Amino acid sequence: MLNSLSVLSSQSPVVAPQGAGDMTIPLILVLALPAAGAAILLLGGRRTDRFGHLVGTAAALGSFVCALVLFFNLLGQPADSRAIQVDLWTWFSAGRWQVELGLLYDQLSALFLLLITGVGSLIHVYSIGYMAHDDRRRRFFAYLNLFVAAMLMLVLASDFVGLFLGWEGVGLASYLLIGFWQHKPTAAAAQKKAFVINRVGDIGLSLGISLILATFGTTSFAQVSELAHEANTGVLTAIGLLLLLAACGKSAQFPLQTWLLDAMEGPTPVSALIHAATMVTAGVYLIVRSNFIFDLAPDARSAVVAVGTITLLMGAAIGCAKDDIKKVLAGSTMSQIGYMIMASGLGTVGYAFAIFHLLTHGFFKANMFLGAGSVMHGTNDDVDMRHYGALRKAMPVTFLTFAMGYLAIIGFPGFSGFWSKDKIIEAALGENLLVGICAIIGAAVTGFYMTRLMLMTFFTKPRWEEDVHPHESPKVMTVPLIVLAALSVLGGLLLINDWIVKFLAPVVGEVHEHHPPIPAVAVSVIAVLVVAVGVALAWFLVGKKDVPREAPEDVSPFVTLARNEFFADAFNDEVIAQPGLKMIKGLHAFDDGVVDGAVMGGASAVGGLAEVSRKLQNGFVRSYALSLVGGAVLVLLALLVVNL
Amino acid sequence: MNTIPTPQIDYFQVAPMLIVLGAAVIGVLAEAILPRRQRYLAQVAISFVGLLSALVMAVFVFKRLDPNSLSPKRGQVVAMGSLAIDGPTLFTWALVLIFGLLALMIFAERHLEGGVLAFAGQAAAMPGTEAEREASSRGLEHTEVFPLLLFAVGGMMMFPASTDMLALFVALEVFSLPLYLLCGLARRRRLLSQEAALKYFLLGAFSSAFFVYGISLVYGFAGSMSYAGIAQAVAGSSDSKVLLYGGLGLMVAGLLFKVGAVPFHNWTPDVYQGAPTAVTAFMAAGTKVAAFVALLRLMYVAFGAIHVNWAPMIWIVAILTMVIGSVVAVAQTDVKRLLAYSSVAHAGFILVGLLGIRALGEVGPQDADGVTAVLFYLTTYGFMTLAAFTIVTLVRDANGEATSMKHWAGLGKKSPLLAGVFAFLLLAMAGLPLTSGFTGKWVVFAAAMSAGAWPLVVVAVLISVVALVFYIRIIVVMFFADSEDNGVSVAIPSPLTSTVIMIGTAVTLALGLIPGPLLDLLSRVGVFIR
Amino acid sequence: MTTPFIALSAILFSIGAIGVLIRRNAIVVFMCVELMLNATNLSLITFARTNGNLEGQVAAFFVMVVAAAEVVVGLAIIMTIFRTRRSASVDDASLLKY
Amino acid sequence: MSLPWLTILFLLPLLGGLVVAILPNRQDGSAETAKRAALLVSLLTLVLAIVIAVRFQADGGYQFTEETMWIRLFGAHYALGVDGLGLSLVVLTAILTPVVILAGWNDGANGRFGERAFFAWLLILEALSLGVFMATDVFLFYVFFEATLIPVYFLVSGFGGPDRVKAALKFLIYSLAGGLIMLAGVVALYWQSAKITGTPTYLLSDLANIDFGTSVGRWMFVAFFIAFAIKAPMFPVHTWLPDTTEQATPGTSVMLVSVLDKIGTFGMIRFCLELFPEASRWATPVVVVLAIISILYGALMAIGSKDIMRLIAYTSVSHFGFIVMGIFVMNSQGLSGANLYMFNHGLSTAALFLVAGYLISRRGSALIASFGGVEKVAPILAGLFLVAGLSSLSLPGLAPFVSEMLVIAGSFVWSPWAAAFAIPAIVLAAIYILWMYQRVMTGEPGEGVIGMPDLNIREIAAVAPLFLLIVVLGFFPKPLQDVLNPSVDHTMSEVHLQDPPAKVGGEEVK
Repeated sequence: MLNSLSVLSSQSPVVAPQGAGDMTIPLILVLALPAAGAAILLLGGRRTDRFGHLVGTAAALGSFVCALVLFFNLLGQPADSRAIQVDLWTWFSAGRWQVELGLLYDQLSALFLLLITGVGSLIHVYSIGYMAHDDRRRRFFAYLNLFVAAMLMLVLASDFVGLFLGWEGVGLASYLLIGFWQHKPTAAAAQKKAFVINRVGDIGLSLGISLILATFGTTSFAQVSELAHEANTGVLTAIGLLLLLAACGKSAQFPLQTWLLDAMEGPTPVSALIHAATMVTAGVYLIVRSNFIFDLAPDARSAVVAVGTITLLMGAAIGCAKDDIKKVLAGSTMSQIGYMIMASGLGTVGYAFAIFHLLTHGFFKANMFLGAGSVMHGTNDDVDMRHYGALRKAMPVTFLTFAMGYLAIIGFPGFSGFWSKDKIIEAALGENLLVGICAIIGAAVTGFYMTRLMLMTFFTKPRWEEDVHPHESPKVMTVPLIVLAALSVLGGLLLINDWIVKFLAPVVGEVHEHHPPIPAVAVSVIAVLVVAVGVALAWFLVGKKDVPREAPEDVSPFVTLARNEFFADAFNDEVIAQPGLKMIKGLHAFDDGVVDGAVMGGASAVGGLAEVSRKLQNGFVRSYALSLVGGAVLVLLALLVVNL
Repeated sequence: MNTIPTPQIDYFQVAPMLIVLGAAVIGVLAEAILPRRQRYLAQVAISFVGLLSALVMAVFVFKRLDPNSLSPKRGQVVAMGSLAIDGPTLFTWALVLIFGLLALMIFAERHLEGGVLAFAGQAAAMPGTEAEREASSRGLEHTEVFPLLLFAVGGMMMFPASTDMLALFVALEVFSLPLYLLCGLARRRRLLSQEAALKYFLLGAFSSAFFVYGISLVYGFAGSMSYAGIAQAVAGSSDSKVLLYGGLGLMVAGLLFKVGAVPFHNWTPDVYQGAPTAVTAFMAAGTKVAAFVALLRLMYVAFGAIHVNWAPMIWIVAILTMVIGSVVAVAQTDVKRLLAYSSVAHAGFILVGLLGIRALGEVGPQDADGVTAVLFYLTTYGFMTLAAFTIVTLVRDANGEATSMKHWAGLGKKSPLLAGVFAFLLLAMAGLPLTSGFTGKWVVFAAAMSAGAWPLVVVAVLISVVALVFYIRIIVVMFFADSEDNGVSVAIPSPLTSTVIMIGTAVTLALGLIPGPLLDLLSRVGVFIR
Repeated sequence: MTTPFIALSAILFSIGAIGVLIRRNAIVVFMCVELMLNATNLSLITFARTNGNLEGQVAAFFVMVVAAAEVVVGLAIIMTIFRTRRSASVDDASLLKY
Repeated sequence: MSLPWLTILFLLPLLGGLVVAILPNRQDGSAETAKRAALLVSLLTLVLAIVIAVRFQADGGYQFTEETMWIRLFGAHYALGVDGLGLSLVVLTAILTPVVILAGWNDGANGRFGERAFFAWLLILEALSLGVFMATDVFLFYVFFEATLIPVYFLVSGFGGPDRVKAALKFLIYSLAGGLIMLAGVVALYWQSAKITGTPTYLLSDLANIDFGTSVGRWMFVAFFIAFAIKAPMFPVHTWLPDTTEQATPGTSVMLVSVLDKIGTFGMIRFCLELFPEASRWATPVVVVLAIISILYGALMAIGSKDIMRLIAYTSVSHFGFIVMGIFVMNSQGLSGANLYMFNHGLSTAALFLVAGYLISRRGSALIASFGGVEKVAPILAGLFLVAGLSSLSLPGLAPFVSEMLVIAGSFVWSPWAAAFAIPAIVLAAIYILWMYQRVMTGEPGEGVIGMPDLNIREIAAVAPLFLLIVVLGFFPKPLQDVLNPSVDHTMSEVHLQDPPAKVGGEEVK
């Protein structure tokens, strides 16, 4: 059924950047500032403890300023010559292959740059307050800067290998930050899990790059996009599937989704920045960036859509069942990224909307995560929503900003999420009815779980522990919340006059004819109604009842399934980890016994033979004489048998 | 039937041998004439002068060979066709004489036994009796060992030079008989020494009987005792060759006994262990050289034409020798005995080199052929084994030499220099590069491979791995085993012994680093005259 | 014909060899070796006859001389052993082994 | 070019080592003088190596060549020379030796022999290793190849863990067994070169022009390959490596794994490929399969290792699998990746061994289970450990990434299946490194870890150059590639190989 996706645009745009000219320095600075920040803070060690957070924040802000300079410069250029490139140096070469390390700044990167540095800066500011009491704050900022630098590398790279550099850089930063509180065994386990599962995705990226190299002899976006139509569809499909695997790992898509919920072990600003707003959307970026491949590989796109659809439902379901506020948000993130992935799988009609949703999601999800952080900050770092309740009075700013995010995510008309999600549902319905229906169901479920979260946290009766005294967070934390809340509300402005679609068209291609089967207005109405049903359901199931402090055990199998994240971890453990460890144990036995044993056994055999044969030397002359006679006979036989 | 002609002997050519035998006779006379106290000095002097002048003489003779000419006749057959004075002979002579000189030095060592020789004070006195104690307290010595050494050296010179089966037999006995006696003359552990002598003697005599019976059969086939005659008969005759192969087999058995090849090797460990260490050192180096060159000459000159026919037999023996020698050595716990097994294993490797025989036309003037290979290997092995056994004489406890391996534990701490040198020699025996052992191995392998015997080389290579194990075991014991205080110490010898160790080690190193000149020399002169 | 002589010599040689293998007394063992040498002498002389030259006969003399020399050395060794151990059995001299 | 640069480079550490061995201890019995002398010698050697590297012109051929007849009968020469590959490994050796000396400043104290011996052996080992990489004569190479075993043997069995004597013996036997098998091949080279050209020769330049014929060439290839496979080490002849590194001091392990084991892969390129091109192509499928097994097997074994040093050893088995695969996939990408990998692996494994060594020396145990929470008490140590580990798992931005990427892509060109089978190793690598990090560094510090001091200046200074290089070469491997790639091209032409053309965009891409 998914195969009915059509190739809408036979010719994807070619990436044809120009020299960077004046913009070379800002372009390099945008990346270099956070990188330098990270280096200074890491190498400076304890000497930089006192002002480390300031250096880190300044680096992020400086980077943001550069991004703005670049963006306005870009807006000043004609639409078809907005892409610029800085070639730094030849990274490596072999035979005919040559991989350049370069920065490509075009419309797509521009938006990402703003999101990363903008939201990134806000989160830096927020973290000054959030991490104020952590004696390793300097290191935290170092890692944050490292993350920003890597993420910028990811979206600025001018070729796939450069992208891989950023890709793994953000993975490393994510690893370091998830496990920032390493003394917690859960955090340590989560960080490793995140990295390892991401590595599974990297298999896709590594092999994808290999296949690209083998096919095109180059990995630069410019050259590959130029040559892509010459390659045969099978190869392109393979590349597409491999890239999808990579995207699944980084963006926590089915079947590599399990790490994201565990990643909530990291400090909340990390969850906001990395595991909501930016890094986890890298998969979407990868697919959109590789549009020249996916456009020519409809089968690969079908797979992308399928993965996105499955994940959006899965994430939503998990969001409904969790009591941990961050995990609900994480499930939600999975689900929302599912939307984006699905949209990007739709091809040219979807790319722009995928990015649009990515941006709005970046705003409102960061907002909500930071809000959740603020809540935790006020409740002794408790994350269990069953221990909250009625916090709206204790933390009015947090509540109000969170509410903006809430309205945005459920798609309340007028809020940013409404516009972006609506467009995706519309596009999905246009391409495939089933996918569209799934998207609509997802929207309803979103309405349910987000309402549940709102109710359990800010409404209903207080269920705090004795010693918890909820209080509002300091200004340094609330100001970023307010800014993000404003963005969550206003993000939809980007769609005015289809601005974002037109803006991105030179990169992702333009849809010329698009006739949705159902009128757009009808889709919006349906979506809003469905969400309303979800919200109402939550109101009746959660808002009208008392929320028990302990999670009830006697729940339906469906809830159990969702609570346990569809038993994906159990599956991985039972099917991969445990047998794997058993096999490794077996291998060790094999190594000691068979591989080493063969050689060592040979050695002892020689030793044994030596012991036996030395007994032949029994000290009796007459037996020596016998051996002498035997020798003579042997010699004679050898001579006579051979010769006569 | 015919008249017996007056023997024509070119005395200049055989002078080195005659000098040694003459010195030996003088030594016997000196033993009879001189008072006991003067004998030691006189005997050492006679032997030294004899050996040295023989060596000088050998060099003179060698010069006359004109080794630089590439003409086929390098050397000549003298003494009525019974001795060949050619490149290999003279090289062997020089070698045997040098080994003789080195052996003389360790024979003459008196520091280790408190001012007397390491030989029995009075062989006739029974062990553990009053007579023995008295002989000991009076400081009696058997200075007869020096003439015996000279006789053995003389025999060893004649053996490889023989181009006549009768001369070969006589030479064999001339060098064997003194050795039988020397083996039984240890000052300490006399029971073992006597037993060694008995075993060596009985088995030696037994093998001589085979050898001489083989001679008679070959003579029956060829109608001549001389190699030239045999070669002619072998190449020409179309008679039944049962006599030939029977005789060849028995002769080879006798010679293989002398070189200690399996399964004729059983005497080697027992005799090497029981004999006075100085004698063992000399036997290991000298006998091997003399016997191998004799074997080489016999096989190449007399039976060279049928080398394809006898090669399989040597293959079998070579493999057996390498395998048994190396494998059994692994289980040894006595250093001397271990070195004896190592000597067996080395005999196997030399046999591999022996198989480097190729048809005459195939061997280029600069090729590593069997003769070059074997001569080179013998040189390297002789020096290292002499030095190694000499070192054994220095590790002592209250009962004399402490040869049990557990006594060697921690030697690296007690005497790093000695242990280091010994380790170096062991590594050389194992064939590690930068030692002569490696070059030696390489050259025998190259010779065998060039003759197409590559499977044998592969076997040899694999066996070498086993051989490594036991050499390294000694190193481990010396350097890495903890020694309880077992009263073992390293004796400080006189310069005589030190010199031997030094020379042996230096040659081992030198031939590892710059073997080129010697190899070039050997490849030029290493051709038997026929 | 000479075959019987050769056969005889072979038989003598074998008897000697077997004697070495089965007799314990060192002296007897040694005598067996002498028997083998004499078998050799017989064959040498026979072959000298067949071949029509003197070398074999000369060789026989040499073998005799060598045998005599061996006796000297051998008896000396056997004597010392006998004196120490009060036994001339070759099987008793088996301290050196393995 | 009158100075015999390479001979000087070889003699400097050799004589230095001998001098260090005989320098007297100070009056208080410390070997400080000797240690400083050793460091000085190694630094001088490094300077000399750098001078040579600077003067080197990357043109694919051998430079600084010296050639003197050594043993005429064998056709053996004292012939030295470096091409890009040789030079890179020479420089690697020269870099690592001072690092090891400084990092292992006190490692010699508890050995069987004095401290002086430790440093003297190290320098001698450096000299011989340099010799191996500089020899352009097979016989000379073989001599150096075997000679390196002696210093290593004494370093392992003299200094390190309680079972070191046994481990050293195992190492020695394995290596010598390989060496002897190779000896058969070396002798066969003599035989064949004498037979084919009339005069025996061991000069690489002469041998490369000889066509040995199919069956002989293959046999000789096998003889050489087995030796190099043991050295490298590859499955199934790898078991000596974990045993050895478990017992040896970290410095020794570095010299062993980062330098000496490279001889194996170096030899595969220099001898297997260049001398026996036909046989190499013939053997490729088998070798690649073995390499893939090594890659996965090493990684899996590393995951299950309980001892840090053993774990690192198994990671090397895996990495060497990659190198070998790169060599035998027969295209310039794989080969270039393999060449680069040899250098980078040297750096990253050295860093890992040395930092792990710091860690172990503080705890007195190498068992992973005896650690936990180190990060909290010794953050610098933990940080360096992590970076070293990340470079071992080929994180982009660190040196080994480029090489691993090239090897994978190169093998992909040869056969997508090869790459597909090898690729799970990148996940396994993440598991073995990060799981180890998790168990050792994270959590609350336990007994024996509390109070553990962080790294001191000397320790940081020793490994700092490694980390610097790892990062710099991660982003800018060009200088190294400029040296290596011409020799890759040279090797490719020796093997008569050309890269398959790109499937798309037929014209030369830049």
